[in-house]
Amino acid sequence: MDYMSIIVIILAVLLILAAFFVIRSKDLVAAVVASAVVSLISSIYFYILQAPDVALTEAAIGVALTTIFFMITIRKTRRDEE
Amino acid sequence: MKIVPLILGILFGGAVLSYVLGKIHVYIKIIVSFIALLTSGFLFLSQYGVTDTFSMNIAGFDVIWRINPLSWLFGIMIFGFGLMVLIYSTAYMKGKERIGLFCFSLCITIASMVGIVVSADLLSFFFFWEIMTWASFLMVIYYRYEAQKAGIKYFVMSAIGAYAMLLALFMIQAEIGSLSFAVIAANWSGFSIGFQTSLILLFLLAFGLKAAMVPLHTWVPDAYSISPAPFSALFSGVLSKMGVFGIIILFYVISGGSFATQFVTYKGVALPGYLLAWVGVLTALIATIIAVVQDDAKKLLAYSSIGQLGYIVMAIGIGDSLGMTSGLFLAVNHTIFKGMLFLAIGAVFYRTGTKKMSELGGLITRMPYTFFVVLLGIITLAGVPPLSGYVGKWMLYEALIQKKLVFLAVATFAASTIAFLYCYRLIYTIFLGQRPEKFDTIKEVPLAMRIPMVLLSLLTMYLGFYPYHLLDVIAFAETTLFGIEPFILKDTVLFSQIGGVDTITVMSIVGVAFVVIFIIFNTVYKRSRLVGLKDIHTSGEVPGPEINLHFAINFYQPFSRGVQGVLKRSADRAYQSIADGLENLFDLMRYIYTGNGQTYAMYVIIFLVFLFVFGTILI
Amino acid sequence: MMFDPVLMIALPLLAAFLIPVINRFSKAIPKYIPVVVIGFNLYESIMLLPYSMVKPVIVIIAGWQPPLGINLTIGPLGNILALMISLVGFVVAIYNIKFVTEEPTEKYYMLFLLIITGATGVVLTGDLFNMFVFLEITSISAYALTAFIRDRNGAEAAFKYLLIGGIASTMILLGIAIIYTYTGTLNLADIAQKMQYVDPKIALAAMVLLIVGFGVEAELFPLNGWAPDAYSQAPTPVGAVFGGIVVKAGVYGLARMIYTIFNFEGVFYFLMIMGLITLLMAEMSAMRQSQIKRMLAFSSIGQMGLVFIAFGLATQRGVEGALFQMLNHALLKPLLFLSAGYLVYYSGSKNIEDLDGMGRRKPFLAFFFAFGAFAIMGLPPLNGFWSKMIIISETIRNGFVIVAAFVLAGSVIEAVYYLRVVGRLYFKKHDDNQQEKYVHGSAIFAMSILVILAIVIGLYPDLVMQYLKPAAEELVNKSLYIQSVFAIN
Amino acid sequence: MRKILAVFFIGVFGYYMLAILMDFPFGIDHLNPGLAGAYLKDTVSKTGAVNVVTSIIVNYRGFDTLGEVTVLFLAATGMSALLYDGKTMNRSRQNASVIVKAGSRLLFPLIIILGAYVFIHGHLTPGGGFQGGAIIASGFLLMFISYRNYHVSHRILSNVESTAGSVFVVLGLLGLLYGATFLENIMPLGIPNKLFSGGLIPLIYIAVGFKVGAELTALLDTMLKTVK
Amino acid sequence: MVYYIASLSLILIGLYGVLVKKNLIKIVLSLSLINAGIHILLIAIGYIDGRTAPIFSTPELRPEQMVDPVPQALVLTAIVIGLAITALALTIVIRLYDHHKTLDVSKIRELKW
Repeated sequence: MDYMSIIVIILAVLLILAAFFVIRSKDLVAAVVASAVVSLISSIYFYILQAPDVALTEAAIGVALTTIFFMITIRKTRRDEE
Repeated sequence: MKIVPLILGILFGGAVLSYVLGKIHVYIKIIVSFIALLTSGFLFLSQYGVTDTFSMNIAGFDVIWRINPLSWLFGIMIFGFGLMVLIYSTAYMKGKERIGLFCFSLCITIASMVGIVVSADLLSFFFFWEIMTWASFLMVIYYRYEAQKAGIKYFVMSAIGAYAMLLALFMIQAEIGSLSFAVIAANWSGFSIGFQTSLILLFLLAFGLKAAMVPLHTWVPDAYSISPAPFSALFSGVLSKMGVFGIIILFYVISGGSFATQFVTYKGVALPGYLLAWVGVLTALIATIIAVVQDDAKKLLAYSSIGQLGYIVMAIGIGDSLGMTSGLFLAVNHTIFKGMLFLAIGAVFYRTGTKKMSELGGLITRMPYTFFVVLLGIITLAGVPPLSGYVGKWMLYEALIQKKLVFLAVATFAASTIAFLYCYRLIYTIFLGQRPEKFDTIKEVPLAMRIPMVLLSLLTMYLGFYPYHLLDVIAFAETTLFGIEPFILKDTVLFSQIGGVDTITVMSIVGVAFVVIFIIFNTVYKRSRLVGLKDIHTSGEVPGPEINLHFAINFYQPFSRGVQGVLKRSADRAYQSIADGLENLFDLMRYIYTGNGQTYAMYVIIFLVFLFVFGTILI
Repeated sequence: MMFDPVLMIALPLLAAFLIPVINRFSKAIPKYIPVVVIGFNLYESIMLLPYSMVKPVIVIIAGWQPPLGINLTIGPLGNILALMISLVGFVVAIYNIKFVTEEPTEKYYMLFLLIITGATGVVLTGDLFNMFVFLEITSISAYALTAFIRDRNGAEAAFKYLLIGGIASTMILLGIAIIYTYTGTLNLADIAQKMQYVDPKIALAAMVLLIVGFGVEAELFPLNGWAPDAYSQAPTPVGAVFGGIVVKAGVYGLARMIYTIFNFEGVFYFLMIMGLITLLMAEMSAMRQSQIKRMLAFSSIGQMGLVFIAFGLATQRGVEGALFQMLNHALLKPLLFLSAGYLVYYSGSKNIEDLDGMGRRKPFLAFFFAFGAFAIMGLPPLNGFWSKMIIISETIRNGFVIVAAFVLAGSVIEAVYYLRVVGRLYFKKHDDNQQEKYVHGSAIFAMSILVILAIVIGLYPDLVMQYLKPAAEELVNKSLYIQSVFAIN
Repeated sequence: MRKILAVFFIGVFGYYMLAILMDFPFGIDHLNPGLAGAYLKDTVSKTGAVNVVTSIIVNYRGFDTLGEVTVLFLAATGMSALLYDGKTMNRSRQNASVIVKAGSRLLFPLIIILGAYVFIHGHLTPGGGFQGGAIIASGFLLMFISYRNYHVSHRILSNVESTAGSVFVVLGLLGLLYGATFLENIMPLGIPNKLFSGGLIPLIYIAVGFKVGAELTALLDTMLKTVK
Repeated sequence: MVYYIASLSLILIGLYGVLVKKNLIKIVLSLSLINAGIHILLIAIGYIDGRTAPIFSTPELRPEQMVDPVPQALVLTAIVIGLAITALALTIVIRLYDHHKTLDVSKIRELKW
């Protein structure tokens, strides 16, 4: 168990928790933020897995743009889950 | 150039050409159809006894066409009758709408029937069979608005029959790898009994539909009565014979006539044939009974057709030389007289605009030609001398008696007797009795309509007196195709094992007697008094305007009451309820499409898991 | 003269990219661009036929030999399907010219071009991931087109389609991941070659994922929930494109996976059973539909069921029949959709009940619809007859009499519901108080092309059968395909 | 009911997937039979790019990238078609605070330059057209958020989009023109690790960068501008 | 191994969300979760212990020291495709909300049977 794999495991736990939060949260904005966290963690994963290109893409697209899209959509519809 | 594709090409090409060119002028359409029919007809006529085989491979299927004596016989029927119908319709359809469609589907129907008879493999048989179905469907729906139900019923039932045939023919192909009649005939006896039985049943479903066997006859009255009169004639005259032709093909050509050795026999008749004969006679009985109570003249004729086809089917089922000969003879005969009757009733309809017999009456003086045609027609139908019906019936009874098929003979006799009732109804209610005032001014139909009727009447007389040419052709077909010992002919005498008849003698005596009695009735005993329509006894009832006491209403009332029980249980209604039930069942199925996208997504996952699990089990 | 086949994809893309610019200059030109570009595709795929029939045409892209780079593998099968797609695309493009008035039209033409490009790419490419990309192009433009009429139901249909399509695309991606993991390659032929060394358990997983993924576009039974909604809510020409093109791309993908990449015997039986269920369910569901386009959608699913049954036979002739049926369906379903589109337009309602008396008011349209209905029922001498014959004969020859019987029962149901509509068109009286609207010549022309082809193929089926034989061989005999791809090395 | 079904089937599915993944140990070398080895070995000498991922994306699998660009283009087209209302809407939001405004004013050029840097150096460093394009779009996003009436001409965006896309295809077609294959490199490879190397790769990536940037900006703009 | 489990969990959680959650935006979010899971899975498949990113930034690097570049290229493409699908899906969601005034998928079922 080196230093790296502990980080990886912690990240994995966070990732799964965030994913759960995406599903469970009643507040859509919180869910979207959680999904941004998922993207962020996967971006870190990509970096750890020696894929800087993908990490950069995921950071720019997954974390930033997709989240913004969701936010705009929520603004235009409704925030709470019925 | 092979002759058969040429004939078919002329026919189909002529049909299409007449449709296209007919847009220019209606006469061009008719002329083109005539030319096509005549040229191909003469080409066909010249092929008597010539076996000119044409084969090709299309989409991986072998297609074989040829003309053999049997197809020549049926082909001449088709051509001759088709020509009559075409002549008749030039006058009948004049000024009507959609003549283009009428002419087109008439020509296509004729062409496809020719295609059926020249086919020597089941695939092209099926091909032309389907073309015939849709072409005739176009005719059934000619009078659009009223015809929808009849049309759809006809089409769907035909489709079921056709698909049954399709199943059977590909079962054969899967078994022996070929669809050619010759190959099938050579291999038929190698099939297991169960396989043979299923094939026979499937084919009979298809052919029985067109040949109007009970209980597959339910489309017939509707379709016959709703289509235009010339086409009703064609329907009854030749289209129904295609079913008969198919049964002959099944029983004696593709099976190689091997039923007698394959199945149990009863009194020398193989089981399938015996059962078929019973179906035929039941058809005749039931249809005849129903025909008697009809008020619509065309429906009456339709039921009468069903009944007559029953005899033919029975004769083919018995199927030795006498049976076959009588079957084929009756078929030709039926074509002629049913054609006459339909054309004549069409003529009445043409002038009066009604098919209801209760609204007609006393037309004898207004339409004498038509009356005589109907008279000759019913005489032939009844099978009494001096016309050709007698010869066919005689051979049929001979065949039954010779085989000692007592019950069949009795039933046939009963059916023939009941047939007199509707014959009488037909002629009496239309042509005799009192004439409604509104028909006082009608005239005889135009020449073009009279010609075919008269020609057919002359033909039936000729065949009555001198059936030997036709019998020769039939005998030729039988010997070359089925290997059946031909029926014995000596000069002008027909011989069976139990007796013989000299047609000329019988016909002449009866004919002379008929003429003599006719003259006596018209001169010496002419004491009848014309009675007005209103001048009737009401037997104590007060005639109100709501009760139309025309004599033809409730014409055979006691009889109708007697057979009410039979009529109540209609096969048609049974089919209808089955169809409704099935439709409701099918309707349940679409509830699987719930409209919820998530449910669909769930299906996807369930399907995925299902595949995983079963795949893993199967590996 | 034959051009480089890659232009069949590059040119439509270029055209689609340029349409917004062109639209600035003239609003009229974009309508004709799809006609020209897809016309070029049609020409090109016809010109390719003599070459691809002899030996698959391998088009190298970016100068790299097959396993390394992406390449187009235009075998007989791909070529025929490309021909089919461009033909339908061409006809629909002509039809579009006057029919599409829904703004923003230039966007419509862009999406339309791209849906056809995507489908062409799917059938031409020789690379699994590239196939996925093109399938995504097809399906994303399909989603957008489904909702193109921005009404209530369009959005609903599009969302359902997108939901199922999205799941399908993830499944395909997962399948590709598994395949790449175990074979280390993405070229179809290379995968096919290396797949035999892969543990069957894993191959099965990949295959299942890919079947589900392509099955959604191919309208395999439980995966086809999107189809009726999308067909009925999309603009009519798009419905024709779904039936004629999108589905074909899905079926091609499915067949390619099952026949070329994997070798499981059992999957063919499975495909046949699923095909039969697809057919029966669809025909039963179509029976009492009240909307004409929805009914046509179910009929389309049913036809695909027939195709699956034929593919499930896994014999040369069975595959020929399947391809023939696909071709016929590609000709006839657009015909039905296009004529139904105008019928709906004139009657102002999507319901079958409101089509009463159209036979008299719009004889041409009603004729086209009736013609399509009769042809699809398989009446001779029209083209549907032969494919049905081949499939049924082959089914029975392989001993599946029951399957054939059910197929025929399905055909009877089909006849019933088509006749009901045709009956409505012709047999019902209707008061002619609506003002007459003109049927555009371009639409009539487009539909006439399909009618003429249907008759020609019906009268002379060997015209196409000669091309279908090598195409079927390409599927059935997979070593042929693999060798031809690597022969250029 | 739906939940139970879903959990059950997803569980079975997960079990199968896990069983498959367990067969494939994590992190071992499996390059030998595949393409990857070939790519790694030949990339620098044959394409001139040092970033193997970029060379795969733009060169070896350039066709995929063309498709990918098309997909994005499609999304932009589809969105604008679906959100089309026949009239342009203004974004109805308040302006951001002055600090944000000033900050974004300051950052905007930097972000644009960063994006340009990322896509121009795609063949040398991690990053490329998509990343660069996304970065540029986020720069615009910043401006959209801060300034209520910040206006990017749709005409310009779509012109950029169209031109860049066409340039991609035309660059591919140039290969055909020069007698090579579609998308084949027809330019000198240059010295690896220099900016002007990799033949067509930087050119294509620049086109892709412009296109993606314009498309994503257009996407954002359309979404922000629609009704409500 | 952790990566596999993490990515698989993402996929399964996403699938659960797609199948069970009634909110349209949640469904789209779940779809993007599935995608993220698959992306991690692909990259993890391409990873080889102790190797570096496939960029020859210095001439000393040898091909034998690098991870598999192909999955990275695929994931790049897949991310963009995922973005496109998400964007389009959200557009459709906005449209649906305009018309139906609800985000409940089970209430949006006018097209059925």
